Amino acid sequence: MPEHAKIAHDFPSAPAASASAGTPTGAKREANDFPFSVAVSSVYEGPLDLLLDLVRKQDIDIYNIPIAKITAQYLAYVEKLRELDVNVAAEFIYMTAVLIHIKSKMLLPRDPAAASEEQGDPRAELVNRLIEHEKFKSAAQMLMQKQQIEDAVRSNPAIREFIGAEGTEPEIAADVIDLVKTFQQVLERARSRPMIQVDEETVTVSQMIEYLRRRLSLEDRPLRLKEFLRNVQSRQALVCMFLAMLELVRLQAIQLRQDRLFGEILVRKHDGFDAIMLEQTAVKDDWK
Amino acid sequence: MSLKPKIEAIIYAAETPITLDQIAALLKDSAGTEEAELKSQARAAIDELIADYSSESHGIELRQIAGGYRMSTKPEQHDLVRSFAKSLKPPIRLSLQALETLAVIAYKQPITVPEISEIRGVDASGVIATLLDRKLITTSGRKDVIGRPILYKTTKEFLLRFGLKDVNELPSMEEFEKLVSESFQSDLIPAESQPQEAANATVEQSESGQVETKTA
Amino acid sequence: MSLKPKIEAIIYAAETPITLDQIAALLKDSAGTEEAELKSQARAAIDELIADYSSESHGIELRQIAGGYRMSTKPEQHDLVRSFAKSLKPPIRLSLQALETLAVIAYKQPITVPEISEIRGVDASGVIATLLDRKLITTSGRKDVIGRPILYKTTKEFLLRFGLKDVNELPSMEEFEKLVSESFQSDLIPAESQPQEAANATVEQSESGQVETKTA
Repeated sequence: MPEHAKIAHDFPSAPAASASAGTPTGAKREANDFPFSVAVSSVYEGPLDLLLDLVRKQDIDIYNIPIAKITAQYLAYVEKLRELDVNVAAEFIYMTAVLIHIKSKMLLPRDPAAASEEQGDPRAELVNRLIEHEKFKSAAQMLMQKQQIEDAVRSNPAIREFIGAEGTEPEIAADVIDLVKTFQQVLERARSRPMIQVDEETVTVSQMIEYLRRRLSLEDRPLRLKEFLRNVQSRQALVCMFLAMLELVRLQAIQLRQDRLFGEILVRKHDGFDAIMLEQTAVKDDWK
Repeated sequence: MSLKPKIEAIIYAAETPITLDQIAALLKDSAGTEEAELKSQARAAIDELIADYSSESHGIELRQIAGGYRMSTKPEQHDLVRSFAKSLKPPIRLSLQALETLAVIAYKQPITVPEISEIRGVDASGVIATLLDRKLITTSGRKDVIGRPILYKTTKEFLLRFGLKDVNELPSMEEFEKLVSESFQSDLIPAESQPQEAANATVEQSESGQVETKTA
Repeated sequence: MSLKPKIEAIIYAAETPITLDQIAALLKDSAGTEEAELKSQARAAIDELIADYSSESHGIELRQIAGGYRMSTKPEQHDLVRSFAKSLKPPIRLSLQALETLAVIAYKQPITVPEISEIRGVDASGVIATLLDRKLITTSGRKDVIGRPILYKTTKEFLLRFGLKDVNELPSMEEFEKLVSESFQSDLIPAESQPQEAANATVEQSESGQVETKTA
């Protein structure tokens, strides 16, 4: 860590020296002179942040980025990141590809036949993205200031004295997001609801069928068999669950599917699920 | 320098009448003045404020009440303010119960009351009336099963209130799950939003844990 | 007779910012004036009130925010007010990430998550969940492209929390462009030998380029 810090500190003087050297070895050495501490990886929120920082710290003209140099530095950084954490965000890797692509484009000889305007600078798109990103970073700062000012202000409405005490029951103002969230909570609750009474010894096949009906009616997607078995502890309950499944398959209320040997078994509703389940409630004594 | 704006802000912001002593104590930190002196200065400023606001061009006033000072609308304006209070259209305010039921209907429509109760794990019939009353849901025929229970669906009013063009604009469970599962980053400086979570938790607790298979 | 005291009373009493339309509707009953005329009179009165309160002798002010008018303490009195009003709005503390995403949405709304991620260079879905949670953004239909992704926009709560009249009150993007290009320039200037350095950069680039083509 202190070593890296030192390099970073020394760095500003480096570009001039290596630029004047101008030899392949000089360029290489510079790529290795990695200017920033890797330990602060979390500082860079994404590849654009990292690139901007490389540009800034070295006083590079953003409109004329030495792409070979920046690419080398960027690669070195991502390489170190990967040493520390194999799961480097895909975004960083993707940007590597973008940089190398730009670099290779820069190396291609220009087509003398084409008009000069047509051969846009291959860096232009990246530069625009960098500038766009920086613009929104400034905008974020501006928002932060505005928010701080607004936080400092207090409004004390007097209307309460004029509004009747009716509707005092605690209520929630809702929007679409509340709706989704609420529905998700309901589903979550339905799924985690204890499905069998504590007294598992007395569980019957018909109770299991009823549970399956209830559970499947919540879903439009196929479910893993595992999910159903997760909460089944006793041997008797397991047997009942197994028999219930077989019965529902026989009635063609559900379908079971296994894509490969020892693979996950999926349970899904058959077309006639609702109708069949309804009929069965009338005759469910058969299962007892 | 002047105490007037400071005192005005304090009295305005205070929720209950605030006394001269309280005001002086608040001002002590900022000014370096002696306490007795500060108090008399504050009193002078308050008197000035009272006089300012008593002018006919003001609709609010500053008064001494219950041993303290407070701001309020002038009695002359009370009719106006009362009619304003009445004109306020409250935002959609639904109990958690009602919101849950509405969410289930929105996502599973058309749906019957027994089906809703089943998903929610509690009886939903009570809330249905509220939702019908608010014109957020309506009937949609009957389901072709024994007992022919009534089906419910959401209304145009529902779309309007929630700013939706049609029901398909509701985020799907998959979309939403993706959003939530990825929200574990530290976007917020920690230790907030607790109250809401706590509230959810209690509701969940009280409603879950029902004996499910008993009647089967 | 004058509208000023009436409007002052209404704005003082209102819990959320009150719009000119609301004010005009309330005044219609009392005055016999035509609506358009009434509105322009009301606006004039509001402007006068805003000017009155902006004087340094006042510690409170009248502002246009989130599409309406509201009274509040002045930011200058912040420390004083905070020192006693414990029930100030719970501050929302957003990370810079979240603020940046919010900025992108504010300027580009309505916008989809993939579009935001594209601008920011990182996946934005996690932060979106946070912002939705805080009610700073909400859904705004779906975009008519493959996959029909959800569109997002900022809310009234956003305007309130950030003290904005409306989204158009945000400084224009061009201003930031200027700021940014200046900042990059000022980074270059202190070295004094700016032209020379720029020259070096180009030289170096062409050199390294050549070297590489040769060996390739």
